[in-house]
Amino acid sequence: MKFVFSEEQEELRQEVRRFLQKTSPLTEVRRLMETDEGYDPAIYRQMAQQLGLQSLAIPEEYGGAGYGWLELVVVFEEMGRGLLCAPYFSSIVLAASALLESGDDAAKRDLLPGIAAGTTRATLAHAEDNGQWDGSQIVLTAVQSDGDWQLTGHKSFVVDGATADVVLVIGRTAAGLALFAVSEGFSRTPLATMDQTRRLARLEFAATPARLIGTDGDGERILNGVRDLAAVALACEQVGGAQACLDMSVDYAKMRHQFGRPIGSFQAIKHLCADMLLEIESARSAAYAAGWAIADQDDDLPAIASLAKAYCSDAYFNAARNTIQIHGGLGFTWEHDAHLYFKRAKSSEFFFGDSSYHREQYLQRSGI
Amino acid sequence: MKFVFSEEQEELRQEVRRFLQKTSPLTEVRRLMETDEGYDPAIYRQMAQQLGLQSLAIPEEYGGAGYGWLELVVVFEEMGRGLLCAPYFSSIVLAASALLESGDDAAKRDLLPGIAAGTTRATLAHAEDNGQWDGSQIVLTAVQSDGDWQLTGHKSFVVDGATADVVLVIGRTAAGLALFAVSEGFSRTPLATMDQTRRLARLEFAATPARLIGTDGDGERILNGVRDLAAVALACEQVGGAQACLDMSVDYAKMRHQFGRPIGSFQAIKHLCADMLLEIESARSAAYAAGWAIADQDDDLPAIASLAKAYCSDAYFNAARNTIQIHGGLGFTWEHDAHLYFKRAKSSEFFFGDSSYHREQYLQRSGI
Amino acid sequence: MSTPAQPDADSVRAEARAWIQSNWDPDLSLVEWRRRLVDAGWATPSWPERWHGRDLPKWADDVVSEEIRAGGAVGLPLGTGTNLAAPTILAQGSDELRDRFLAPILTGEETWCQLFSEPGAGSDLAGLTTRAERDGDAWVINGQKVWNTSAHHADFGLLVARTDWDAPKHRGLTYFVIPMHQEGVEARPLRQMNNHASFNEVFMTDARIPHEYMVGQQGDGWRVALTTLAFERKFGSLARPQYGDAPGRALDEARAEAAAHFETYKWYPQRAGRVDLVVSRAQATGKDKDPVVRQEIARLLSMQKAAQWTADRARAARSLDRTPGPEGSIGKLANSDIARQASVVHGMISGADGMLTGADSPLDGVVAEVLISVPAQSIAGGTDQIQRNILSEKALGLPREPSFDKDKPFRDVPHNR
Amino acid sequence: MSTPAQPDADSVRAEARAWIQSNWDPDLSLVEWRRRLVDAGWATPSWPERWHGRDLPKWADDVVSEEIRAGGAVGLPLGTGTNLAAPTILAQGSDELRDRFLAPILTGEETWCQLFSEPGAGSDLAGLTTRAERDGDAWVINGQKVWNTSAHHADFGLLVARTDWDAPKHRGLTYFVIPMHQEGVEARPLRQMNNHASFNEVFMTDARIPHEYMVGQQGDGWRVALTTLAFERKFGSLARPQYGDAPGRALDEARAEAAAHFETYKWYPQRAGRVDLVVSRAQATGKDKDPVVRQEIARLLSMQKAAQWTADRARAARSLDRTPGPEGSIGKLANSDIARQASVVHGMISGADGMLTGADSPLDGVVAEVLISVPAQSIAGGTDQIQRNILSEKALGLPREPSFDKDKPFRDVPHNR
Repeated sequence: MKFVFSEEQEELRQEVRRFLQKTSPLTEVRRLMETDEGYDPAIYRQMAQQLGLQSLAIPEEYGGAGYGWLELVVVFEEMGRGLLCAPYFSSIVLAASALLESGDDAAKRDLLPGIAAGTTRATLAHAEDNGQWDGSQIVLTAVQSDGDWQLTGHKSFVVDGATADVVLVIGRTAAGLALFAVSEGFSRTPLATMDQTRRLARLEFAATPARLIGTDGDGERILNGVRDLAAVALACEQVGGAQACLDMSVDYAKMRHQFGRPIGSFQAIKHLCADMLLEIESARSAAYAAGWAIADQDDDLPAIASLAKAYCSDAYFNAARNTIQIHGGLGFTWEHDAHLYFKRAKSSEFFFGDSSYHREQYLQRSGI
Repeated sequence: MKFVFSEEQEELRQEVRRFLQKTSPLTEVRRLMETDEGYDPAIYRQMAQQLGLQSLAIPEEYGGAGYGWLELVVVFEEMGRGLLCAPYFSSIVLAASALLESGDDAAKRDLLPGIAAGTTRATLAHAEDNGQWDGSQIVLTAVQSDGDWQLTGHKSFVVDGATADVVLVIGRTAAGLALFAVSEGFSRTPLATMDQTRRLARLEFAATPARLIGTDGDGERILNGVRDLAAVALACEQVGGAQACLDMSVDYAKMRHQFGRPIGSFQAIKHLCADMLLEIESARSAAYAAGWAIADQDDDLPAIASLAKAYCSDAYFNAARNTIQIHGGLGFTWEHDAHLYFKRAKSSEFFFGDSSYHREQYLQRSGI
Repeated sequence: MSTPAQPDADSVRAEARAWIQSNWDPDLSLVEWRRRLVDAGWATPSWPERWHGRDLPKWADDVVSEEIRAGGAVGLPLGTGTNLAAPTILAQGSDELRDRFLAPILTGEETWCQLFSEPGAGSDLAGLTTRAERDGDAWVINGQKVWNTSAHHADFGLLVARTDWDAPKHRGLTYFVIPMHQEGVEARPLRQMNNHASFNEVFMTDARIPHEYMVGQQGDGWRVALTTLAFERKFGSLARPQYGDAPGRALDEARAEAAAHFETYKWYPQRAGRVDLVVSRAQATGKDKDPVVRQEIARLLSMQKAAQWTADRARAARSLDRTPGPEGSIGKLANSDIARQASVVHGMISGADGMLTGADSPLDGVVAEVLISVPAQSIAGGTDQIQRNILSEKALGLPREPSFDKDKPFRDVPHNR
Repeated sequence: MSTPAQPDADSVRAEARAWIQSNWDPDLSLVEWRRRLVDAGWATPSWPERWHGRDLPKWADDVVSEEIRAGGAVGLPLGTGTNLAAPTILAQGSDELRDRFLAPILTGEETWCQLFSEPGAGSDLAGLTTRAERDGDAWVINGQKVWNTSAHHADFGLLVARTDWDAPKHRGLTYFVIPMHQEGVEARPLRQMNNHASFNEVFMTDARIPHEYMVGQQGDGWRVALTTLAFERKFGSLARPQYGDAPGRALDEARAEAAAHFETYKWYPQRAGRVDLVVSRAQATGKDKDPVVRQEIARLLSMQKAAQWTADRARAARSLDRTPGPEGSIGKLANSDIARQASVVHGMISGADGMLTGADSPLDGVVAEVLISVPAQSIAGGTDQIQRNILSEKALGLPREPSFDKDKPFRDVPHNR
């Protein structure tokens, strides 16, 4: 039934939450933030081995578990709540989805089993220095000589680009855009990110040998499909993060006393929390609707994905900044966790297009 | 000194306030709202005879008192506070300013003394059915035959257009736009207005004989000058109206008890009032800055006028809707005065261009 | 008492359908038909047999309603009598009150109004000051009520009044049925800022109520009122019955009844913002090309979609007998935001036309009515401020504000009159 | 006491100028020069002659400051000592404290910090729980303070601690001068979410204060603290002295002193939103062509202009010795709104670049620093919520919230520790 998660899905939520609480509490997130790699490969392996999270939405024929996107909705909500540092979004939503969209059976057989097993970390590189997330302004060129493709140019804002085993690259060819895979022969420069829990890199290609994935000229369609899925995954993450902020705020407001009363008994705080609740529940509805649109292969998916990304971005950012406000000076300190959520919220607002971009897209994709 | 009204100007404020409290309390405003004419000619005459309000900013050589715009800032703020029903804005800001801008000495000599004395009610007709306030889309045409001008077309949203003795009309000629005066030979249809304290009319012209005011082709310059002044006058009115709303809200919040406390002791109400205060004081600063820009013949006037109109429109509307909210169900009744301000606020938001229009204008006129 | 075997929905449905087929007669008067329906127990099948019911489970009401609709027949009357008075009296009234009042409510022969809110007691309903004083076998009522739909033609009113000024505010109230057609009761229509007059003020001056018309115990009025308020939330939606245009006296009378009932609420869609009109209006004016307006339209449509999905989530949970989470309680506050944003967008689209009203204005005044009706959305039925209190306490568990007036004698509590 | 003839500004100015011309010597050490200035009474001309002043009216301070600046000389040191400690001790301290502390503050030989806020007492400062207990001729201090600028190198602190737990909250506090260089006092820098560490936490464990270092009476600490807070508001602006690049030891030391002082505050312009960068950034990115972004830029610039004009209005009123109306008190709340809107606009302009920081990001990280510093604007120096309370009470006269803790013994009031 639409908007009702199955008992199995609810159980998955509890499992993921317990796993993250145990293996990746915020103390661990803070430790990983300071490392070069930015995540713990051991935990990423455990996610695959103990919970099979990487395999969830990958078809069984490619080594996956063959579940659908509703499972990913649950997983991303929990990962957002826990600020998990891991190349999961890049490998599963960007790379695996691009491969599945490509219809390239050989590539799927080569790459998806490793992604599903958590042994291959992959990502998608499409934006360039100008920060455009759609394909319209891609400059990186792919040329074919003697049947071999070579890439020349750069990519930026590549999530987990410094650590991925395989990078799928959208490049420009004579036929338009096309999807390629590379593993070596290019340089990777980590970018300094405001949100240290999600790493970005800039990649430089100079006649880098690459494998064409799918059909030449099909890159724009593939990219558009992946962008919708990415928007939905981010929206779910944002809902989880926003909820963590609200929970943190409410707990603090119950406990913290000023003027002889818990601050949560003052209308200034109560009403702020009520407004956060309203916005977060509305955002959750949008994120879930988008998840069901994927699961139901709804034609409205592009519109709903943009709606959800805009709504959830705003809800998360508002929740994060109000959380700092409710915590007062303490909330502005490094030692308090509020800023971790604030920075994730601020960054994911820009990631894959900001709210005003997605609001405009929502109307256009709704035929308005 | 900038931002300091002289003692004389402060005294004028008190005089106007006392006059309006006495001759035009809201009970009287409500009575006039229901009349055909929409204002009381006797009060309009008294304004001229007792206070000389119509003559304030008209040069002495044309029968005026030769004061400046700072006096009008004070007067419009008080008229906005009192929701005065009178053809003052139309006669003084629209018509008199257009005549002064026109540089047509004969016309000024003919018309300004009557306006200054309160015996001539005049207005400016420029917008048409499409509701554009600038001249760019004016269709009404003026043609000259044997030296006589004739107007054909329509005008709409003409403030006090049904009652004005003289209507100044912006029409299109071969040379561009030009300003004309008509007194008869056209039809007037009152429009049903949401804000019953300010009347609008639609006028139809069919080869109506008209007098050219100023130079043919100079209409756009004249109109642009008048529009800036109109924006400032409205901004001042809006500040006065917003302040009346805040005063009403604060008084009620002190007196009204719920849950054994004045509702003004609840943060939900206190903070709403504090935010209204902040916005209204900021709007007042903008309106005064615009007034001083006129008085100082500041080149920034067009930019500041647009800034002020946008800011004061928003502040007034927010104040009016919050006033209803603070009064609860009572505030939604006809018998309570809040709706009179709400309707004025809503209407004057659209009058001479809405806030998003003026925000865009503000940037353009600032060279951004 | 032995538990009777639980009937199943199919057999109830079949039995009801058969009865309706044999008994529905559009040529009866509406009252005659409803008497027949009530006497057979099909008007309120979940009620006790002793009072016009069939002792069936709660779901039977919906099943039978569907059959009445499917059979082209007319069901219960609309309004306060059916929605509030009947269930309150059934739940809390004495047997005498049930005998006296239930049947004429169900047949529509007697109509009702609710007399709770007062000019001085809105958000703080329990602070009401209408006074009820015992005088022999009767109570004498003095005070003023407000926001009373239909009070100008109702036969009876559900009244809460203060009978004990020394008790704390919630414990000094008593609940009564007041006969409206008496000299001491005057209902005056209350004109709203949008020119409609959906509500009344009711002035009671030495109005009298027989002692037996007390509902529940003396001093127990707050608890009884909460029952009524719970029914009010339940019947909050205003689905309009569809009688088509088939001929017949009962149908004619039912159509007239519905028209009269919904006349009161005809501005409610405008109050909610008429989001449905936004896109077509933007396209008609060309404002759909303005990127700034588009942003605001997108915000509005997103808010509305999200609110619909939130309602769907709550409905889905309830359909599986799960208690909805916070998504079940945010709708009212969301609707205020939506209405406000709709008003902003309608304004941006209308431009100068937004200054007009009535026939001179867009859509024959509908847009203008939106602009001057939306302020009620965030007030009626509990202000946004009260909603935020409730949400923060009920859904988030934040502490209540410390109270000053709950335990004091009401006469010592500062109040408006 | 006879009132001496009031000197006029011109003669004061002339006398100060002459003195500076004869005495300013950039080759002195900064302390030597300031001793000369202090001894002559020109450092604080409005102070009493007995304590380094010249008994001149208040305006003389500004006049002489102008002359010091005009003469290319150096004035008073920057910071808590000059701004808060000196005026508080002069106003409320004993003669012994004045003798001991005022001169080294004015010469810059001893530096100070303020120890008021606590982790558990922020908005509710009077709820502080740092404990001071009498032990013979000394007081023993235990507790924790926070948000203490310069506490890691200050010589003395202005401390408010609780000496009576049975008195109501405001009446059990006492104000002390605490020597910072002792074993029981530890200052730890407190890292902020924007990576700066402008403040410290100060932990006091059996720290000791001589009894004579009490400022004002025992139990009178709240009143003394209000004096300090009033000076804090007055010295809230952070105008940086301009020493140019003339040579001289005193000037070198003054430049170093200013650099060190302002190092702490270098992120404050980012906290305020860097509105000055918005238009050029929009033009550089081409976002100045986007109508949606333009609306938000216009909103931002309008808010900032309005705030400037509001400040001008208040300044104009003060310059005529009129008391400003509400325009004098809305600035802080306006600045929060401006900073928030600036952050929104910087974000819209930056797009994907907004995810980056440091050298990889726009303007070498300045924009990123805006995004992660703006949240402090609505907290530091009184949260928006507290500001709204103050505005609604002071400027609008709305009633205070009923209080629960003001008259009870503090030990019975729920508090954080």
